Amino acid sequence: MNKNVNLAVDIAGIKMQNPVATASGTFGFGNEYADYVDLSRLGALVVKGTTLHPRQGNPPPRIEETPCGILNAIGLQNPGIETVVNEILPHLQNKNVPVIVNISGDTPADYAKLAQKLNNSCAAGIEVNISCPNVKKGGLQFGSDPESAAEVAGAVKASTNLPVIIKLSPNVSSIVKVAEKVARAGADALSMINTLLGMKIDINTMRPSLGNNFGGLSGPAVKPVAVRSVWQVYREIDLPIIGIGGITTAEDALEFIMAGASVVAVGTGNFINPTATMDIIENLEKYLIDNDIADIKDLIGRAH
Amino acid sequence: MNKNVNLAVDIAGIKMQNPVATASGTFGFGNEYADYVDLSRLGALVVKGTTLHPRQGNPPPRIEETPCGILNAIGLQNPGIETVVNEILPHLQNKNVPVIVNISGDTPADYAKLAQKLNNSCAAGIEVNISCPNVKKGGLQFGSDPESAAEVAGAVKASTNLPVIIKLSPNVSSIVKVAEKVARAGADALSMINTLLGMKIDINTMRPSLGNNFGGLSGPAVKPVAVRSVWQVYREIDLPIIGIGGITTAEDALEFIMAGASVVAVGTGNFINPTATMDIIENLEKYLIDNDIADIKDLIGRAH
Amino acid sequence: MKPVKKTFDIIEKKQIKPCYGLLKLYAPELAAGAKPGQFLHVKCSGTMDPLLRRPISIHAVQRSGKTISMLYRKAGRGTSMLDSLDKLDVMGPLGHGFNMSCSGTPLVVGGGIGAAPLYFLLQELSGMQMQVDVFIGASSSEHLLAVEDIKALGHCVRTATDDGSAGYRGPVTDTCLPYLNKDVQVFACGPVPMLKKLAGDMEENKAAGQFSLEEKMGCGVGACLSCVCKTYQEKEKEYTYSRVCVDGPVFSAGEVVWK
Amino acid sequence: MKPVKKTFDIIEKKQIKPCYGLLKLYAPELAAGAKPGQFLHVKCSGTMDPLLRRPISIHAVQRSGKTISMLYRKAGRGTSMLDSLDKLDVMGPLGHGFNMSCSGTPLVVGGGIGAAPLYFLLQELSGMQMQVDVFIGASSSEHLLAVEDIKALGHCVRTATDDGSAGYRGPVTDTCLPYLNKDVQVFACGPVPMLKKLAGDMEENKAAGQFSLEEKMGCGVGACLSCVCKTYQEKEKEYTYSRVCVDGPVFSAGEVVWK
Ligand SMILES: Cc1cc2nc3c(=O)[nH]c(=O)nc-3n(C[C@H](O)[C@H](O)[C@H](O)COP(=O)(O)OP(=O)(O)OC[C@H]3O[C@@H](n4cnc5c(N)ncnc54)[C@H](O)[C@@H]3O)c2cc1C
Ligand SMILES: Cc1cc2nc3c(=O)[nH]c(=O)nc-3n(C[C@H](O)[C@H](O)[C@H](O)COP(=O)(O)OP(=O)(O)OC[C@H]3O[C@@H](n4cnc5c(N)ncnc54)[C@H](O)[C@@H]3O)c2cc1C
Ligand SMILES: Cc1cc2nc3c(=O)[nH]c(=O)nc-3n(C[C@H](O)[C@H](O)[C@H](O)COP(=O)(O)O)c2cc1C
Ligand SMILES: Cc1cc2nc3c(=O)[nH]c(=O)nc-3n(C[C@H](O)[C@H](O)[C@H](O)COP(=O)(O)O)c2cc1C
Ligand code: FES
Ligand code: FES
Repeated sequence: MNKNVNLAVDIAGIKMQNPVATASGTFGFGNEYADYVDLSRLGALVVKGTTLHPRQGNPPPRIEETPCGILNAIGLQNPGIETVVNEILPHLQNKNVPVIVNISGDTPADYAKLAQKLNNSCAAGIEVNISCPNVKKGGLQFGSDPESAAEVAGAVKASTNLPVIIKLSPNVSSIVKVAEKVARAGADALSMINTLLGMKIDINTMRPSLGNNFGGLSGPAVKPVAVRSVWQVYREIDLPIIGIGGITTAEDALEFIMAGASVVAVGTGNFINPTATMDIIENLEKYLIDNDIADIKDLIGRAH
Repeated sequence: MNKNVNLAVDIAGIKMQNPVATASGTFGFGNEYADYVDLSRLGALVVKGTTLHPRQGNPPPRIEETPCGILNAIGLQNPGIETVVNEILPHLQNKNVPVIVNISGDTPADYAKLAQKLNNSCAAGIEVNISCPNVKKGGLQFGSDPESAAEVAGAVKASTNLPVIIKLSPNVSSIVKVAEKVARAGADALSMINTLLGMKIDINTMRPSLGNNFGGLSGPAVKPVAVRSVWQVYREIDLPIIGIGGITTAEDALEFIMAGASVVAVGTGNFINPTATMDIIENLEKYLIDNDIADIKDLIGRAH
Repeated sequence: MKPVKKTFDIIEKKQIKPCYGLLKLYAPELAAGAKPGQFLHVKCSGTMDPLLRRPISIHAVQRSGKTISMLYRKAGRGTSMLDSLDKLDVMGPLGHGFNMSCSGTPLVVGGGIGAAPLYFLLQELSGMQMQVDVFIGASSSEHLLAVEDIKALGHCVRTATDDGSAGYRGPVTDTCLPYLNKDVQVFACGPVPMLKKLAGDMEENKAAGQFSLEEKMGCGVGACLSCVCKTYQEKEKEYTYSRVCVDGPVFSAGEVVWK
Repeated sequence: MKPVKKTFDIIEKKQIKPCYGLLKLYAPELAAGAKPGQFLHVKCSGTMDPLLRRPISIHAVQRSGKTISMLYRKAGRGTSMLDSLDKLDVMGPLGHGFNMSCSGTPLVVGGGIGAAPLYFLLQELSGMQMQVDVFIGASSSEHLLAVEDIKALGHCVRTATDDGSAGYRGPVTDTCLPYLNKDVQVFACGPVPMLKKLAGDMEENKAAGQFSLEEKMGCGVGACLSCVCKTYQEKEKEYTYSRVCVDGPVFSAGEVVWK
């Protein structure tokens, strides 16, 4: 493969050598996968959702398998922003990969504080999770209501010079409306989708299977909803998009890119194949060569 | 199996010998499956979505396979209410199964007219589709907005003495809010869920795969979203529920019943196994016997 | 016969060419009751991935052995799994097959995997003591199917390939063109461009005929309206969407509206 | 050793009891590098249904043959598919295994399929010229696993079944109770009620030990925080959720907080 094709993309000022990132919460802080993945070959590393204070998360069981998908109810277990900024990010600096920190708060002020704390870190960008269905306060409400989504976006934007990516929830009547408001509030990019709110019932115990009752649905099952979301938002909103949801192969990644994503992120797919990101990068390159396409950017939004 | 267990349920005055129905649009008008299914053994037959005037539907392709699911974009091809009432329903009368007619309109007035036309038919009830994602006018909007959903429900209710079942869309920020409004407008029962709005892109043609671009996602992939919807609405709204979404086995049916459904309807499952409804009825009976449960009604909402 | 939903034993599997396979099922009722042009709706995996059944024509019937066979192209995930099965969960026989009581001298045209259902038709025509002209085309000799078997039935076969690796170099429609006239009844199955060209040629030459079509399917029994193709209904003087699964898969050539 | 992601050939499959199977993989690196108590995260199907990998312990290692085996219960859809495979897509070895350099006389307690990882441990103890007391329990003799193989290693095995169909009638924890004291190091794996009872007995008798736990898993590598169990961290004096996949699956008995 020595033909010259260009996989590099740039999203809201974050330069990536290729359009393949990891989805927050599915790849830890990167090192967990270091036996399988050369982190320095990733387009970007989006790390676990971080909150102001350390969180224990939800009681187990936290994961359930569903047809071609999973439900998770982790509940944002994380060591808190201080530890992330002071202990974890510095170790990632020498990996030569842009690190995007995913943040979650209970109030717009929380989000603002989280963003501030990242200002002097080595983070390349901030992904704002306004849509985690696994926490009771905040979380879901922000993501489902265009106004509060915009409020959070504005608060983060006012507190940082880092690129701000707002992660949208699919659990809404119109994802375009939320995207519109968030764009006007100053978001630099959008990522979509977070998980669909779901539930599984254990017919033996006659109770919800997950410790938290509800969980977030992810994996191949949700791919059609994610592709549709990217397509809709790409048509209406002039912001770069990180496409997420059920991606396991380069073909899946191409669907998202043609629908309008500049970057794709792999989540549940890592669990099934720990080298999914590497395989996708390789096969995207091969696809460009085989189809005589010089630059992956030529494919963004091609299906419109 | 001669132990005495009771599978009969009653939903909004419609008496069913068991809680297993067919989902609209997946079972035609019943006869299509007559080689595989004894129609008289069904709990209820919910027939294809019907409109005031005959419709040609969308250009093909109309169906795409997705991971553990399908996308469909039929576009409500149907012969129109006159033909349904005058030619099709009379033939179903001697099948000894309650027939529920699913209706779709562009305006609340359309829905009212459709309901009127069914008044002197042999329909046992009306299912109001306010949520079909495959038609451009009307359709989706009604289902996504609580106020217009209520308007449609009210219009139908005012035009008929038949039991009125409102079919809810999952493409909303809060399905409970829509259910609430619709309940207040006089709905006798709720059915959920209709399909999730989705899309597939053909990376060879670089275009959306379906003739209509968008399609409705159904099948096992959506089951966790459907179970969650039933659970949420059951907790808040005092109306009987028909649970729909990805049901292929008696275990799936039990999940919905424990979540709060009085009846379940099988859609995509019929395509995979044409005798799915019969197998589910048989296995529900077996489950009751094996677990010494006298009446299936004892299981409704048990997971709460 | 009324269609059944049943799991049959696979008693023979063969790799025909690099990407074509043949399955033989022990299925007495199908062997006795199926008609040429009908198809089976088969489950390629015991799991929910892939989810839908796949329509595959009945390729041949061995009445004595009570078996039927299916000739298939490994087109994607579903068909590529058929190899690994010992039993096959089948619905069928489905659809309206070829109308064999039509007037006109039979003339059979197949392209690519379209040859699959035509063999069964030719078996029946042989049984009726007819020897007919058969035209089989493909992109290359690697994709030319059933030719020797059809010859063995006693029919006269002409082949055509796009790359000239076997028979005439060019489209199969070139080879049958001289035979099209008002006295023939064409039976055809193949890719859309071939059928479209053939339909034009037939119209020009006043030849009647029947085409077997393909569309993506859901139910296979006419209930879901997924598998439609556009047709022109003479009596209603308008276009409608007809279901390939029950209104077809065989349509009269003049009825089909080409994109 | 560093874990690998690799597809290994299955060179032997055996049905052990009605619902237990044994797979042997030719996997030189695993045979050389894996430690007792570690597990493999395996893909049970080539499709996306079922989607997730399944954690299965390494049951035995044949260093000379460069093979390893897995003993598994056909618990649900995933494990029931293992039978039909010729190759196995594996991540591993994963997790922290048993700490074998602890002080105390080893005492091994297994319940049901919990016997699976203990055999590998006992192989290693044999290799270190140790003969230890082993207690294996199950609901009935149909579910009593690995007993003869463990005896063949030279260890002393006592069995217990709930229904008395083999060995002592009653819980396996009854049979090992008299042996619990401050000089032993218990190695245990089994269902939660057994481990919970055992933990209580051990505390009362000041016996130390290590338990191998199970939880539903996503990634298997510590990234997703799905597989947690509640543990008490002595040094931090508080409860946290620890990941069974990387912080375990083997935990020190006193660390686990039982529901
Ligand atoms: C009436 C009829 C008879 C047929 N007879 C034969 C036959 O005898 N031998 C043979 O090899 N093929 C036949 N086909 C085509 C065959 O159905 C497809 O090749 C097959 O469905 C592809 O499935 P896949 O999973 O391998 O491919 P994929 O591309 O992975 O399938 C994805 C989806 O598209 C559908 N699909 C893809 N191609 C077609 C197609 N050409 N027609 C209909 N659906 C399609 C599949 O059923 C599936 O739902 C027939 C089709 C029809 C409609
Ligand atoms: C570290 C570890 C080692 C194990 N070693 C063995 C072994 O050597 N032999 C053996 O037979 N079993 C072992 N198990 C249990 C084994 O993982 C489950 O029996 C198996 O995952 C069930 O999958 P299934 O598809 O057959 O069942 P299903 O019930 O259909 O599985 C549904 C989901 O639940 C998960 N699940 C179900 N039961 C368990 C369980 N007990 N532990 C973890 N996840 C579960 C599955 O992985 C899957 O995601 C081990 C579990 C762990 C955590
Ligand atoms: C176990 C798990 C944990 C997750 N944690 C987070 C999180 O902390 N923050 C966030 O924004 N999204 C989180 N997500 C959502 C994913 O980033 C992603 O949006 C979603 O899973 C859809 O992508 P997928 O189908 O590729 O997994 C999590 C998903 C999973 C499965
Ligand atoms: C091919 C197809 C056609 C459908 N047509 C209708 C319809 O006309 N009216 C309606 O209310 N729902 C329609 N639906 C939605 C189903 O009734 C059902 O709500 C949905 O498919 C989810 O159930 P399932 O996963 O069991 O298929 C259709 C679904 C499919 C797959
Ligand atoms: S496949 Fe359902 S109507 Fe033809
Ligand atoms: S399975 Fe992901 S952290 Fe253990």
